Amino acid sequence: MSEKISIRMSGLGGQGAVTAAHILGAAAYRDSLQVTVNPFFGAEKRLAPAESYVRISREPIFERGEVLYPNIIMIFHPHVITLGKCYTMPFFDGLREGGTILINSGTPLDLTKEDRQSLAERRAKIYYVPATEVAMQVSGTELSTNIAMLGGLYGIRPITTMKALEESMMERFGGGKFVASATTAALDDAVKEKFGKVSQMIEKNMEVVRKAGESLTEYSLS
Amino acid sequence: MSEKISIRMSGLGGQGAVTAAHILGAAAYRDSLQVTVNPFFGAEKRLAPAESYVRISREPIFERGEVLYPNIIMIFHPHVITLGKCYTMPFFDGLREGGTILINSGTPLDLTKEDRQSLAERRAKIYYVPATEVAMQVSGTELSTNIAMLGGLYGIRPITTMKALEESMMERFGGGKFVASATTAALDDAVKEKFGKVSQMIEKNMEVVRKAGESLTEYSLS
Amino acid sequence: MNKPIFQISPGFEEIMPPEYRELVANGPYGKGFGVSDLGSYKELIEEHPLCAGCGLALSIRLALASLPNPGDTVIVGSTGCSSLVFPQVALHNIHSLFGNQNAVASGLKRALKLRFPDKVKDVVVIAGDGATADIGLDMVMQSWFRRENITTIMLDNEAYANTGGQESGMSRQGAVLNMAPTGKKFPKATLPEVAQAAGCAYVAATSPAHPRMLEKAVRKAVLIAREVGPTYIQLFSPCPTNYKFKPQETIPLIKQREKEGIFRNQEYISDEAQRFLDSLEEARKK
Amino acid sequence: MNKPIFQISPGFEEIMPPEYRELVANGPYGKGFGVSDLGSYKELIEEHPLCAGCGLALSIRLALASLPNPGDTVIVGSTGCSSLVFPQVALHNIHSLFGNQNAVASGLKRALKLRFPDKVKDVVVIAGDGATADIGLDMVMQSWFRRENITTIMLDNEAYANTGGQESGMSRQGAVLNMAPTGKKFPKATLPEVAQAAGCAYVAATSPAHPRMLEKAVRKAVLIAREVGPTYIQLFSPCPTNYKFKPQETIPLIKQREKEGIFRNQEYISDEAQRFLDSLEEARKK
Amino acid sequence: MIEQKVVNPEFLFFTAEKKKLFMTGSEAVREAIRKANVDVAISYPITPQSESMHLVGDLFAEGYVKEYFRGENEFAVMSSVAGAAMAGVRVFTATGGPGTLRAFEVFPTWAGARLPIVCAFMTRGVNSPLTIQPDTIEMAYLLETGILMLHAETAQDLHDMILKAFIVAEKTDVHVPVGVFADGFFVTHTKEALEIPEPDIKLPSYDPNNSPVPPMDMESVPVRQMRDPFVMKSNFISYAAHASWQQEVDAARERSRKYLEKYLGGLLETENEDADVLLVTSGTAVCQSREAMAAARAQGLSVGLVKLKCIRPFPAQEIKALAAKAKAIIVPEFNRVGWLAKEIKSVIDEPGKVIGAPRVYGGMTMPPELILDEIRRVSR
Amino acid sequence: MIEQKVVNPEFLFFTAEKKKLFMTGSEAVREAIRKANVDVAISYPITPQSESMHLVGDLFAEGYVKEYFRGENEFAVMSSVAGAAMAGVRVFTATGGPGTLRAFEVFPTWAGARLPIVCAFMTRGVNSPLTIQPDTIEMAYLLETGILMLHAETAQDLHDMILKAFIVAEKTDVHVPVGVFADGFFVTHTKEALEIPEPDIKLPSYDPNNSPVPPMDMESVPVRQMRDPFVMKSNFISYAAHASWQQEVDAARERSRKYLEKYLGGLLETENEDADVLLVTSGTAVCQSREAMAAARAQGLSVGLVKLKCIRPFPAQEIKALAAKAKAIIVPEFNRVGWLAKEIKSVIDEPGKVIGAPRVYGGMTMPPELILDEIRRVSR
Amino acid sequence: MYYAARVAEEKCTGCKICIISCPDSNVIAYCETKKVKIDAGRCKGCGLCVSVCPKDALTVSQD
Amino acid sequence: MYYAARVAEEKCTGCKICIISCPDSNVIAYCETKKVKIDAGRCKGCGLCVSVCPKDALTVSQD
Ligand SMILES: Cc1ncc(C[n+]2csc(CCOP(=O)(O)OP(=O)(O)O)c2C)c(N)n1
Ligand SMILES: Cc1ncc(C[n+]2csc(CCOP(=O)(O)OP(=O)(O)O)c2C)c(N)n1
Ligand code: SF4
Ligand code: SF4
Ligand code: SF4
Ligand code: SF4
Ligand code: SF4
Ligand code: SF4
Ligand SMILES: [Mg+2]
Ligand SMILES: [Mg+2]
Repeated sequence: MSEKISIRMSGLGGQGAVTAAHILGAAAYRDSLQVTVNPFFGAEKRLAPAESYVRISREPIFERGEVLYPNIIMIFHPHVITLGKCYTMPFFDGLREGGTILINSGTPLDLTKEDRQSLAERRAKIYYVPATEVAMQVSGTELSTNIAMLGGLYGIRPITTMKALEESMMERFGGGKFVASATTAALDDAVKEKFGKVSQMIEKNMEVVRKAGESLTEYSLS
Repeated sequence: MSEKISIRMSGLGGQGAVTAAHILGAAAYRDSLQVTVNPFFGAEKRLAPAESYVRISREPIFERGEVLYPNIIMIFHPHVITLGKCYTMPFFDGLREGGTILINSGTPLDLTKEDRQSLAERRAKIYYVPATEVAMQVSGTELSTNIAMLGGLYGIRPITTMKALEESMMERFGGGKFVASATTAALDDAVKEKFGKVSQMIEKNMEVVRKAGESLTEYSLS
Repeated sequence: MNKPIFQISPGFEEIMPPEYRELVANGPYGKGFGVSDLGSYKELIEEHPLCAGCGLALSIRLALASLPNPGDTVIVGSTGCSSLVFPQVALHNIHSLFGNQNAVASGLKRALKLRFPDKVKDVVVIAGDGATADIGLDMVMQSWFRRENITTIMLDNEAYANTGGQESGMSRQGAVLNMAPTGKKFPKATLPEVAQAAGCAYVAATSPAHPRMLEKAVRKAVLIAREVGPTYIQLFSPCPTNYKFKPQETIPLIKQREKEGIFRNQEYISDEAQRFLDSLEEARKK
Repeated sequence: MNKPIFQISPGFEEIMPPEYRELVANGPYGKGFGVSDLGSYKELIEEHPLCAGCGLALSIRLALASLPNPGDTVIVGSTGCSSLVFPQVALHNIHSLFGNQNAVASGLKRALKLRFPDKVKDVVVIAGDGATADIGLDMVMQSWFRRENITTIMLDNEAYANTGGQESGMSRQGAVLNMAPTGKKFPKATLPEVAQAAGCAYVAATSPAHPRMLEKAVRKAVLIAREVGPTYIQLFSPCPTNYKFKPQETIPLIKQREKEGIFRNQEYISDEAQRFLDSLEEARKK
Repeated sequence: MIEQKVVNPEFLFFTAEKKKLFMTGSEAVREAIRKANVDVAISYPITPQSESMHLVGDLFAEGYVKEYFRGENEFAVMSSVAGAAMAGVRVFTATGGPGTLRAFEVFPTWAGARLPIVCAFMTRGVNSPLTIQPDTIEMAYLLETGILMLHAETAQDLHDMILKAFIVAEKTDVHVPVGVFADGFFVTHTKEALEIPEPDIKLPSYDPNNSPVPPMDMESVPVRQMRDPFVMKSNFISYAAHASWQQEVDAARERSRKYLEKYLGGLLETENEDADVLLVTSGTAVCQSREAMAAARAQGLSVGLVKLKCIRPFPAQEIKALAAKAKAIIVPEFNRVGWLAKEIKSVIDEPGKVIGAPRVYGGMTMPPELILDEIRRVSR
Repeated sequence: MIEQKVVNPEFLFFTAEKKKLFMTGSEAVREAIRKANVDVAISYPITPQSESMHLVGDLFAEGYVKEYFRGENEFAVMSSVAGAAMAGVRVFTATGGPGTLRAFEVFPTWAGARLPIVCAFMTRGVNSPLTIQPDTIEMAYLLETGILMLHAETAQDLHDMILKAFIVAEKTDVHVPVGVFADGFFVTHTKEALEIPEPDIKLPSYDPNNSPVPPMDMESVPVRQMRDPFVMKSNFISYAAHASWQQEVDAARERSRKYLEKYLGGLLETENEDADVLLVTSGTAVCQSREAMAAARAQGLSVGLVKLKCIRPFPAQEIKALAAKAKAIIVPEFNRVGWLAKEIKSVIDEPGKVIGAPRVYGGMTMPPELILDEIRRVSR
Repeated sequence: MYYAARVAEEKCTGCKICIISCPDSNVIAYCETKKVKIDAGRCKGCGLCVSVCPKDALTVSQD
Repeated sequence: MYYAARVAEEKCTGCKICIISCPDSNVIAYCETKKVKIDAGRCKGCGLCVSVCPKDALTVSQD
């Protein structure tokens, strides 16, 4: 990787944006990259806005807090944009020149003309991935939506090795020791319930990653 | 009066040093003098130290708080010195050149040699007045000890007119509106109980003042 | 609905949000609605951000639907899950600090009495178990000791839910929660008994599993608080998120607890309060 | 008296104040003294600055004389008249802030248990009615809810006495006091009932007019607190200074209140606590 | 209620005939509240404030105050006072020292909720060790809570400032709480001469309709209205709203300057301001400084005095200008930490001029002689 | 209890082999406490502190901490912690924002009672309006409470400072409480790389016999001993004792400098200290400043950084010396009031050099770009 | 894509129990047909109503 | 000059009630004579003991 990647993940409480950020960050850390992960939330409630920020680089990273000028924006739920359920507004403003947007949706959203125009000016790339659908299809639960979103991301740009990603998931779902908020812990339990064994779950998750990577559509701004 | 008089009254809770200061201050105020009165106490308990400070002058007075350099020290109870029940120590240190000390006692106290020497150097005058005895004899209650102490003071130096003093007492014991601490209020009630009418009480008190003035003994330091 | 506060100034109808217009046209103020009317009028809550399926949200919805006079009711809340609902509630309501709800309500009620001597202004406190039985207990009890004319409703989800599921004084003994890693060491606080000992004129414990019982309790509590003295209602509804059960299990779970005798619907009413209710009933009959 | 803490280092006997030497020679530590032994040993209090004749001072004196194990008892006090006594008491004792006594005691007791697992260290809270029933009520009750092994003694003089006689929650209804210029508007708080509802294993209300009853209550309370759970004692003794009666009327006044039924000596003991006392009695007999 | 004539504030402050009285600071509080047309007063005892609030209770009994009760602790009292203020009435309370600290969390919420509460703080030292004596340390803690802070030198100031505080606090473009500080004992318990208007007049009553935030009474729009709702929205708006709300409260405080100028006659007052040495202080440290200044001038030393009447908003510009001319600035304080010296140092160009002494704490008075020593030292 | 090897503090801090970990600030607190040999920890939930104290609870369940419970509110928790400390054990707790304010009255008593409590403050904004986001305003309030104050930039700092805090706090000649401050979310919830010693070693246990004030356990002389007795004597002695006690606590704080120097490697840390423009700040404003400094230097601007690790005692002399050489001093802060800028202005010779900006509050991060703007502005 | 409750009209007796058991306001409405109707846009699919319907007239499903 | 309680020895039966009713410690002592003795230096003359003595053996007076 040549320069710092700053990622903003915006979702709703319960969708696992915070977990996705942790998995991605830990994977990068395993690949010996410099990394910080910041979750950010107000009321920790299902469907309330939840954002998470990941910064990855080969150089030391000091900065923390919200990523105001992301290279990559991941949108876990259309409501983030359509209902303004996010911490950053106007939503696309900070996206860097040549940045990437990844949206969980099967079909393109109706972006405003202004948004489309300004994104085009910045030579932004927009991708859609039906993450919830993929999660349902492959692992049988929409709770893997966040993993599918990571799959979409890796489909666009493999931020870490697959091995690191898999190990990071293992660490996250394997031990009992991971520190998560109560809401997250409750969802973790629900996820684990779905699968008999952790290994089985990781396997499914890696399949979700692959499948999601294959289900990307690029959306033309012009 | 040519210059500022600063008086420190030291007594024990329940002896009325605070009340005496208020009466004296109000009398001076009636005589159109400048005056401030500061009571000072810690735990407001019977027999706990209680001090009160009166500053009287023809010129404006700004200063407040304890009188550190008094012209006059009034000691309402020997324990003030003998048991150190006071706010100022070493007790006589601040007395001004040529200052006056008035002690409630029938017989001279056993002052330390150092005290006697340093007081002599400052040309201090020491007076004794058996204030509690006078109070008992004249008004039949030791609760008038504070009035007797004022009597002793006026015997040494008539700080205000007698008329102002009498009116001030009238105001203090007459209305029901005087603001006093609970302990003081309780004692007030006890005092009032003693006398049928306020006027009778004031009359007795004025007699206490006169009698005390006559019962002074000067104590020679040499 | 004659109070000008509920009317939209002429000419402004268009620009008001549709929910607001609906509220004005079809809200519950001054209508004497109750729980049975739910589903047929525009309610006081306009969407809320609590977890989907939260029984505490249901408790609030039912409690608000049970208010005898929403048009003149001011709510005092406290920090906690419930405080996320109140910005969405079409009543004047206060959030001050975590736990000081009954002190705020005491000042509020007394001041409202001064300003509106001829009107009834109900002051209803709605707060979590942590706010009521832990951090705010002194102020809650003193408002009872002082016989303030306010109703206190505790939303008992058996945890500090909004901060991520810590043990509260209302958690059951043995419950393993955050900050109680080896299980809670002491029993659930007996607030209804304490309330009674502290001078409440009316005390009830019930749950959203019994909407009509809940409604009766709230109505009685608010009416009695107006004239007789402080009243207390405890609404039981464990937090699914933090106790990790499915929201749809909430009501079966409450009923199961009832069967096991772990939770008891209770009601206490002082003689004076009963006489007062009887007199209202008399008056109504005439 | 073998604990080195009670011995004067050899050679220093001369320079220690006589009161201290007397205490070492003739104090109550480890002697099993009680109220009946007063007058025949050097007491724990060395003069106190409370008002002459104050019944609260008598309550403290009797309570200290009733401690089953003064040599290993730590007192936690609070701001108020009583706090003026404690600097004069020959026990380790803490003054922290007004009203936080039971919270301080909770931390203290748990830490002492850690440090001295094989020793009994009694922690006894002694504080005013304002400290206990008003400003500190939350912390008092939570220590009960949490079942802390501490004894709480309230000195009920029916007022904030140390600040000059203001109405407290324990003042009687109608009492005209500072800050209650038109008379207190609500009844005396019913702390014994509240204590029982809050989980105390032993609750007693009595007064210094019954020194032996007081002694029994304190002994039971301290012993039960060691093993069973929190205990509460309320000692009634109105403040003569602020209620403006003569100190020597204190005891007749208390007895009169008893006759009128205004004050009631009460005792409540949980079954578990009773069984524990019985077992102690058994053991003693053997 | 007692019959009193409602007069306009300016008349009460400046025009009404005054009577001379000899009374304590606590009594001066009573006389202020007697004329302040207060609706609700809530009390909790603490030395040296108790007497003031006893006297306010007497006013309630006499019918000058409409509602009054004793709360259960200071945190609760300050919360109840907030509840009453939100209901749209004029409220008063007082506390000091440990009471101030016990209630601490509430003060920033008063400011944030734009409540025009007037609270008298009778300053006292704080634990540990326990003390009940004068000390202004609590002011250091309150500096950034968002309340306006006036500091009385005398009982006269205390009386006047309380009355004026209501009027400033309630201006629509201000509408924030005001703390009136008076040094315990030195002001509360000292008996001195005052000149105050007769008690048969009073301020106009508080009009909640002039409030920039509507009262919580279900009488005003919008119906869906919460005091303190921002974070609840959990999005960017909440941050922006929070930040801008803080700015608005700041701005409201700044807007109070013009009213403070008008009613107090300036945020500070000077005497011999062109002197070489300036004594700059507030509260009863001013009284002591006056004595020291008189003595020093009698000895031919060039000494002036700057009395700060208002600590928040801070008269930074005024002080900066005065400091520029002086050779040395002595800041006597009744506390250990020297918060006022720090304030002053941080707003002037040459903080090296500031002498943060004498500092007296622990309960004793500040002998003018100590100030004189400093004057002599710097005048050498 | 879990078996761990007791090592001497210097070994643990400087010599012990370190392992790399990727974790949050909250987890870093757990790892510090795991090795801190804590006897009693008491908790009360508040965002963003809760997770730390959950984790400390887990340590209790695992046997690393001997006693742990949830208190009823922060005032009570801080009181219980004081009670435990007086009994002669090592205690830990944490809070933040409103929790800090709720407990406010207790902090000066910790200092006054010479209790070596270590408390982590996870800073957050305070009401009204309610916010749960990062803001360092509570530090402004705590400056004069008498506790030592360390401010962590990163999770690494937080971990290290907590462990070192115990050792400094417990020195006989110091023996005062230490607050370790970390910016909520920015440190507590951020996951980053740390290097920390293995968990099989721990600090020596607290020895109450080294305390300058004996524990309350009826095991040490004198028998007649009260914590906090002074005012009770009600006489001159009480004043003198009170004043001199305050001086002694002050002095104890000053005496901590030598230990802080030793363990923290200085109260502050500099980078390019001879630059024209110095960024002087603490906490996560330092991280943001590092980014800004890097960007500015890349653009050829002369910028240095002063990271303040310790706010109390304040490194006044060090800052004064550094400031003398700089042309401008930029103080970025995460609060509205700018308490750090004020501190700095009050100790340097030319406060006019200080730029109290950017200030961010309301919950958002401080974009390094804003700091860069200030650098550019002053470098012009 | 999102879950919501649906009514099997034929089973519903209009007893309103579901209405008063839904944690969200104005989701289930009572119709003139004496049956209930669910606003799928507001329904959060939590299933509380399902757990109380005495007639098993409710289910939660994805649209 | 100061008030203190005094015992009329002939009346005193040594019942100790006064001892346990005195608010001050070590003022009233129990003697070998099975009567009580008052330390006038410590006695505050409050009269509490007087109010409880069943034998009217106590009085408060000035020395
Ligand atoms: C003084 C203070 N301490 C702690 C908090 C953090 N806090 C906010 S809500 C909450 C829990 C509320 O619990 P509860 O009252 O039971 O309501 P719930 O969230 O369970 O509905 C806590 C601990 C705070 N806001 N203020
Ligand atoms: C936070 C705080 N508020 C108020 C006070 C003032 N204060 C000290 S003692 C006291 C009254 C104590 O009353 P109580 O507990 O009944 O004890 P008593 O003096 O009656 O024995 C008060 C109000 C204080 N010290 N701290
Ligand atoms: S956390 Fe629990 S109580 Fe709070 S909204 Fe979610 S489900 Fe309801
Ligand atoms: S004020 Fe009352 S309670 Fe306090 S010491 Fe005096 S008599 Fe006793
Ligand atoms: S509960 Fe079932 S039967 Fe009753 S109204 Fe609802 S859907 Fe119809
Ligand atoms: S699923 Fe939940 S939200 Fe939807 S109607 Fe049923 S109870 Fe209401
Ligand atoms: S009470 Fe009376 S009879 Fe009994 S011991 Fe005392 S003096 Fe003697
Ligand atoms: S008069 Fe009072 S102090 Fe003296 S012995 Fe009797 S009870 Fe004790
Ligand atoms: Mg709860
Ligand atoms: Mg009392």
